[in-house]
Amino acid sequence: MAVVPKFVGERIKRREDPRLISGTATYVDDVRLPGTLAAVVLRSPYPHARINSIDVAAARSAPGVAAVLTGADLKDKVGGIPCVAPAEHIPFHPLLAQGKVRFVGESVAVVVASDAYKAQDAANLIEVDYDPLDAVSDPEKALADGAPILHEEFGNNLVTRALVPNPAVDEAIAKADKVIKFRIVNQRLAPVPMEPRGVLADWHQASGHLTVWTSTQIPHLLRSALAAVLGLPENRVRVIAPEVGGGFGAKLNFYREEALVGYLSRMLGKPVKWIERRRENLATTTHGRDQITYLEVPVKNDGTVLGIKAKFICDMGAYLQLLTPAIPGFSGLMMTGCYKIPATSFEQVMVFTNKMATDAYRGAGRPEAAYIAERTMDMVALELGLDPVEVRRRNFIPKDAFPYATCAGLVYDSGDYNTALNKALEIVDYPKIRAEQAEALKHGRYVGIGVASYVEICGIGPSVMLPPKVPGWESATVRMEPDSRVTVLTGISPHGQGQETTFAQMAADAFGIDIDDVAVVHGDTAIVQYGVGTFGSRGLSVGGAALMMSVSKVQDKLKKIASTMMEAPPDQLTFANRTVALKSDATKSIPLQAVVDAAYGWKMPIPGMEPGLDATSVFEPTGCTFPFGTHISVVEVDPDTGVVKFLRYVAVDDCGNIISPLLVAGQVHGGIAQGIAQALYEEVVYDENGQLVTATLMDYAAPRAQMLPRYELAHTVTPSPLNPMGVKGVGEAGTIGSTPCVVNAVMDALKPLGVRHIDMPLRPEKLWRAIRDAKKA
Amino acid sequence: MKITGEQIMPAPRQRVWDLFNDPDRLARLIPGCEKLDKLAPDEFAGTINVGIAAVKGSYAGKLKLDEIRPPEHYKMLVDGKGKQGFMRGTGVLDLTPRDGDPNQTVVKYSGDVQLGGPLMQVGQRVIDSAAKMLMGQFFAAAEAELKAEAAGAVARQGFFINFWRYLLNVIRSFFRRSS
Amino acid sequence: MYPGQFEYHRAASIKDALDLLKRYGDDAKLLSGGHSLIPMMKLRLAQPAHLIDVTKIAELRALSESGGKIVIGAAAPHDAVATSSLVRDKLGLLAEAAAAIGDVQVRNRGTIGGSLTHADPAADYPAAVLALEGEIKLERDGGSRTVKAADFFLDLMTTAVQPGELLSQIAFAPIPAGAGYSYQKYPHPASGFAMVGVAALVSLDRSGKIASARVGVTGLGAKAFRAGAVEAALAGKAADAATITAAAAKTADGIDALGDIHASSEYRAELARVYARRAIQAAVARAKA
Amino acid sequence: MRVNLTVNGQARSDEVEPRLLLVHYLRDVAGLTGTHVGCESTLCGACTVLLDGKAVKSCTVLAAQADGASVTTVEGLAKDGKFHPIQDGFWEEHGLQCGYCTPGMMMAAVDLLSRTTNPSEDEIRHALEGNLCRCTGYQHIIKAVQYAAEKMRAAAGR
Repeated sequence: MAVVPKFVGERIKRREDPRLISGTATYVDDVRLPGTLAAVVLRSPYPHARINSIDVAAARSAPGVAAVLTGADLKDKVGGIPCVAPAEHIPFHPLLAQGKVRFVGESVAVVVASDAYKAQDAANLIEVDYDPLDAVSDPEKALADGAPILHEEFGNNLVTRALVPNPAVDEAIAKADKVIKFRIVNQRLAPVPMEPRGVLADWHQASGHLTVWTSTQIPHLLRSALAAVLGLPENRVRVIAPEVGGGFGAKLNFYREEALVGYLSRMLGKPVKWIERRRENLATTTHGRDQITYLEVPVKNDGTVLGIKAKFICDMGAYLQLLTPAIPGFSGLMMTGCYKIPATSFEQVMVFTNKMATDAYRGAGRPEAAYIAERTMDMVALELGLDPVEVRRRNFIPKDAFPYATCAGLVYDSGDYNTALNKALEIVDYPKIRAEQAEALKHGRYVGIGVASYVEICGIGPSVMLPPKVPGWESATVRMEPDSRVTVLTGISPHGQGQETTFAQMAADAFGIDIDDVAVVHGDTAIVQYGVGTFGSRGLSVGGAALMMSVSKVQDKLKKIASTMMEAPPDQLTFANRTVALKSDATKSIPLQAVVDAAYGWKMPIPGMEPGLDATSVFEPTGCTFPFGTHISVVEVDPDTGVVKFLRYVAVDDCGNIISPLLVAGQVHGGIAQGIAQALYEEVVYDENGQLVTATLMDYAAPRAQMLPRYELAHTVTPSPLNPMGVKGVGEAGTIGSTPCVVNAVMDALKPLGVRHIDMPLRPEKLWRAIRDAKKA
Repeated sequence: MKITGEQIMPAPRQRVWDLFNDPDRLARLIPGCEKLDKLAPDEFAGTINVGIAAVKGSYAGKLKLDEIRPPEHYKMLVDGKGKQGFMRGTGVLDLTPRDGDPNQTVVKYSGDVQLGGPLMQVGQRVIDSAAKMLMGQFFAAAEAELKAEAAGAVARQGFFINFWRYLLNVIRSFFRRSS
Repeated sequence: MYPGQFEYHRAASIKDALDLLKRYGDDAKLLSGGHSLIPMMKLRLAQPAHLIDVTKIAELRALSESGGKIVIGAAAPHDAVATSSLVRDKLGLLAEAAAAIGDVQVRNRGTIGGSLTHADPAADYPAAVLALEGEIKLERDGGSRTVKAADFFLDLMTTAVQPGELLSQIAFAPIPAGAGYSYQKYPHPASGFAMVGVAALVSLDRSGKIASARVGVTGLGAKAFRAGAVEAALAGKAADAATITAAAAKTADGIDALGDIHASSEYRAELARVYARRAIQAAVARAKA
Repeated sequence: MRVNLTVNGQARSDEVEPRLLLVHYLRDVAGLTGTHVGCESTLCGACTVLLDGKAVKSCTVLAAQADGASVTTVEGLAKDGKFHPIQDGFWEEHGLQCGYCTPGMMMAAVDLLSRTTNPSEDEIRHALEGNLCRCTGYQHIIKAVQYAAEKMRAAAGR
């Protein structure tokens, strides 16, 4: 028999890919149920308006129409969309507007017809009489006296105010050599997964059973929320996340349409499908970021940072989605980055505006934090005339200080920031590129070098860090089938990350079987035990840890059985090459199948042992993991146009041990791309009246291949002590490191002109203006 | 969105005022008005059709006048909507004799208008130009009308319809965004 | 995403198309590649009752040379123009502009006639068609007329095409040997349309001075235009950097520039000057080569 | 109205509404759901198919316009049970994550490889400007196309 190779750490082609590259994968819109009706949602063009009346008569009698509902039809019949994060003011969040609309795109009515064309025909016949109200889109204006109030019952637009005071910061400010003050903005972004959202619901009247296919990252949590909103028992609701075309946090949520379509299917007794269009996606799928931060940074003249005092204004939008007010907390907690900063304090003011809700978007609070930390380091270097690399080195948490408790109360698991920085500097040949930069400037070329050393928080995490209904644990079932092949049921819900491959690698190695002998199942609440989902770079570090717990339970059982068959103690046994073998002598073995046969046989070798080979486990992390790294980019700014061109992009990431180098590279690439997009291109723009300007991809600049550089990747490996694999997570790292890295590079390019800071996105026009103004002065 | 601009009309202020208050004549200057109802002496409702390229739309609107000070000033409040979008806002019109030439009038306009809906969402990159184009057409026609009037031509059409049409053009001019 | 209802008519000939246009008047739209019209229909901003598909009319797709002119059929897709050896050899500027449009999928489908009649202010073709002084043929019931490119673009999405007319072809004199040309475009970061696009065609005399220059500009204003002041500032001058820079500085003079979130009118005007300079420089370099 | 098309080599004849978009025809009439819809503005390229051998965005083509034409979708790429080299390239080089853009991306790449057998990195980036990917940052997609180009060159050389 051929030798079964090891898979962990190897370059393994993904198990997911054959169905995806052959066009046979099944996304929500690809699920076909006979008699399915199509839903189209009518949305508000107004950012803020009272609804006087809605005339649906013509729509109801249009060809093919099965139902038309407005907010009035749902009043007191269904619940609202939940927000599970604590906040002072949590408004009722209806499925269809109740008397008032509060953002452009808010759902006002829904039409169900035999197909989407006919549903759209009918939707166009609905007449809504709106009484427009003044709107507010600027979060800093939303709290001013006289601002239009979104939710009258609160009397103002405050969502909540979080204060983490620390008198030590004020002391540091008082005694500092210098206090650097600046304001930076993490602009609002749209996640834009290539597959928009979509829901298909199928009510089975006789069994009182609702099945919902939805494009989500959290099928189980969604099932709980959906059952609650619709008033159904949870064991009568099945949620399936079929193939999911990207999420980036936007599908870590529970949306109006998911409940609405479930309601409609039950009402009509037929399958109902709603597929989001891109305009709806840009207007009504959660946005990310949208934080303004005022910073005061006391420093010593040698570059030592003594503290950070921050005030955040966080734009929550018009309603609160699942985790909306929880996101900014991560920005405050993580804003000290990889630095031993003795004192921090922050205040976060979260406000309602006439915009779509913000919520998690790749990084969720940590990109904002890393941007604060890394812009701070460059600002310190600029103000004190120091090299940005030196400033970072001076403030790094030293390698021997881990586990390190930050002044914000987090405990960093492990880290070696200097090594990652050094490796990146070595790859770019830092002295050489600095010399080249100086030479270029002599010829009127503005070349900039940007460094960002980031740390982020992953593997979320201990449940106490999260709201009660979104716990931090994860589950996994491992079942060795009678033919000695393995089925893994995981509670995470991958949507592009590739855990069907990485989990198969891990399970195959653990049992000494081929990767083809492992099947990984996820995303169906009727098949998979309750789980939490995929977000926060937790799939491997939490979901994988749960997997390994179950793996070892099954291994233990196999070893016990084998030990009776081999007459060797269980702890002397190991799995290799489809056998159970003696650790000390691999030639002494029995076929794995023989042990499995015994486990499933009519007569267990060990009296009293339950037949079968499966185990379910839940891993509750004791702490979070803290991946880190250094990114360096070299850019050139065209002074005639302000256009930024990449000359180099180097990323050194440390995500602990690596299960699949190919997939890690893919995660880092994609993360960098989205981080660069924040730095240079993307911004959700609402005008001052709350009108959405970036309503299509004709205006929202998601980058194409030509707008991004070639990435040069390298790694350092500092295992995490918090999980058996020593992994940290890598799903968001690229996004977190790249944004400040690129902004720092562009600002470095313009440093000779005296430019201090420009807010993102660094559109060419902004740079051109800065260059022009500087040259004028 | 804010808009300001000015245009010089080749006639004394009173005559420009009269023209801008004479929908009969304004009707000839502005295409697209389908119907107009007078709700009150200073309030109107009507429908217009506007089309650029393949995009055609019908808009219903209400208009209220305020701060009327003949022959130099009024303010208007506009609220119009159609399937393809809405506009909502205020505009101010001021007429002053041109320095040194009482036979010419400076028409100053300023407004603050909100636009929304599908057309604005997909057409934002050209909506400025669309407004400028319509505005330009209007003032060119107004100039021609004033010249023709000076030459003795007589206007024939209904007052309110034309007044409404004129105002709609001014409203359209607010599409010009002050970015 | 779901267009409204309409009747679809496939015209077999130009006459057939004109008859249908006459019959349905204002309710009809001609359909060629559909890459301007169908997106508007999907959003229901355009809801024509009748579509007259002209793409199956063979003569509208032809690229040919006759009577010393290069003739491009109105229904020729951008990619056919960009990759045609005839066009590349004799109308290189047009091929360059065609190759700069949208993306390959759009170029495979969109047509020159559709682009010109839609007259999007940010379309690439008009700049080149203006610089090449194309002659645009309009068919109508009982005859045809030819409109010069300079007289074709009237205003925002408004052209000389009258109701009942069909754009059938565009004829060009070949670019003379020794002339240099270039189309330089700054693409909109989201849509790929021209934020500005400048087409320059430059002939040098024996002494190396600029004998003539034609400069077409798109993306800047409500309509594409010939930059007459730039051309005048180049004619008869030495083809050096100072001349070109000074001439290009006039590109946006008198133009009411468009603005959006990615480029205000002030910045667009500057981009037009920069891209005009680059296009003219590239054209001169080619003429010298 | 009736349309006659050849889809992945098979002749079809169907009664459709004139307004039916080709992408909906392929997905809902022909049952080929591998072609995806990702935007409304002819930008994202997820719906790319080959129409008479050339890449087009099937969300901006009416089924009526495709009457008489031959359409190739992602489902038609593999031949005789073997993946097309572009499919192999995407698999081998990890050119996909969520997979939603992948069919359109591959069809655009096939158009490129029909024009040039050895595209440079810049040419590939340029050729894919009509396709958005949100997961990969494009680098592995470029490698996938290079892999396919090499494989196709090798096959042609043999």
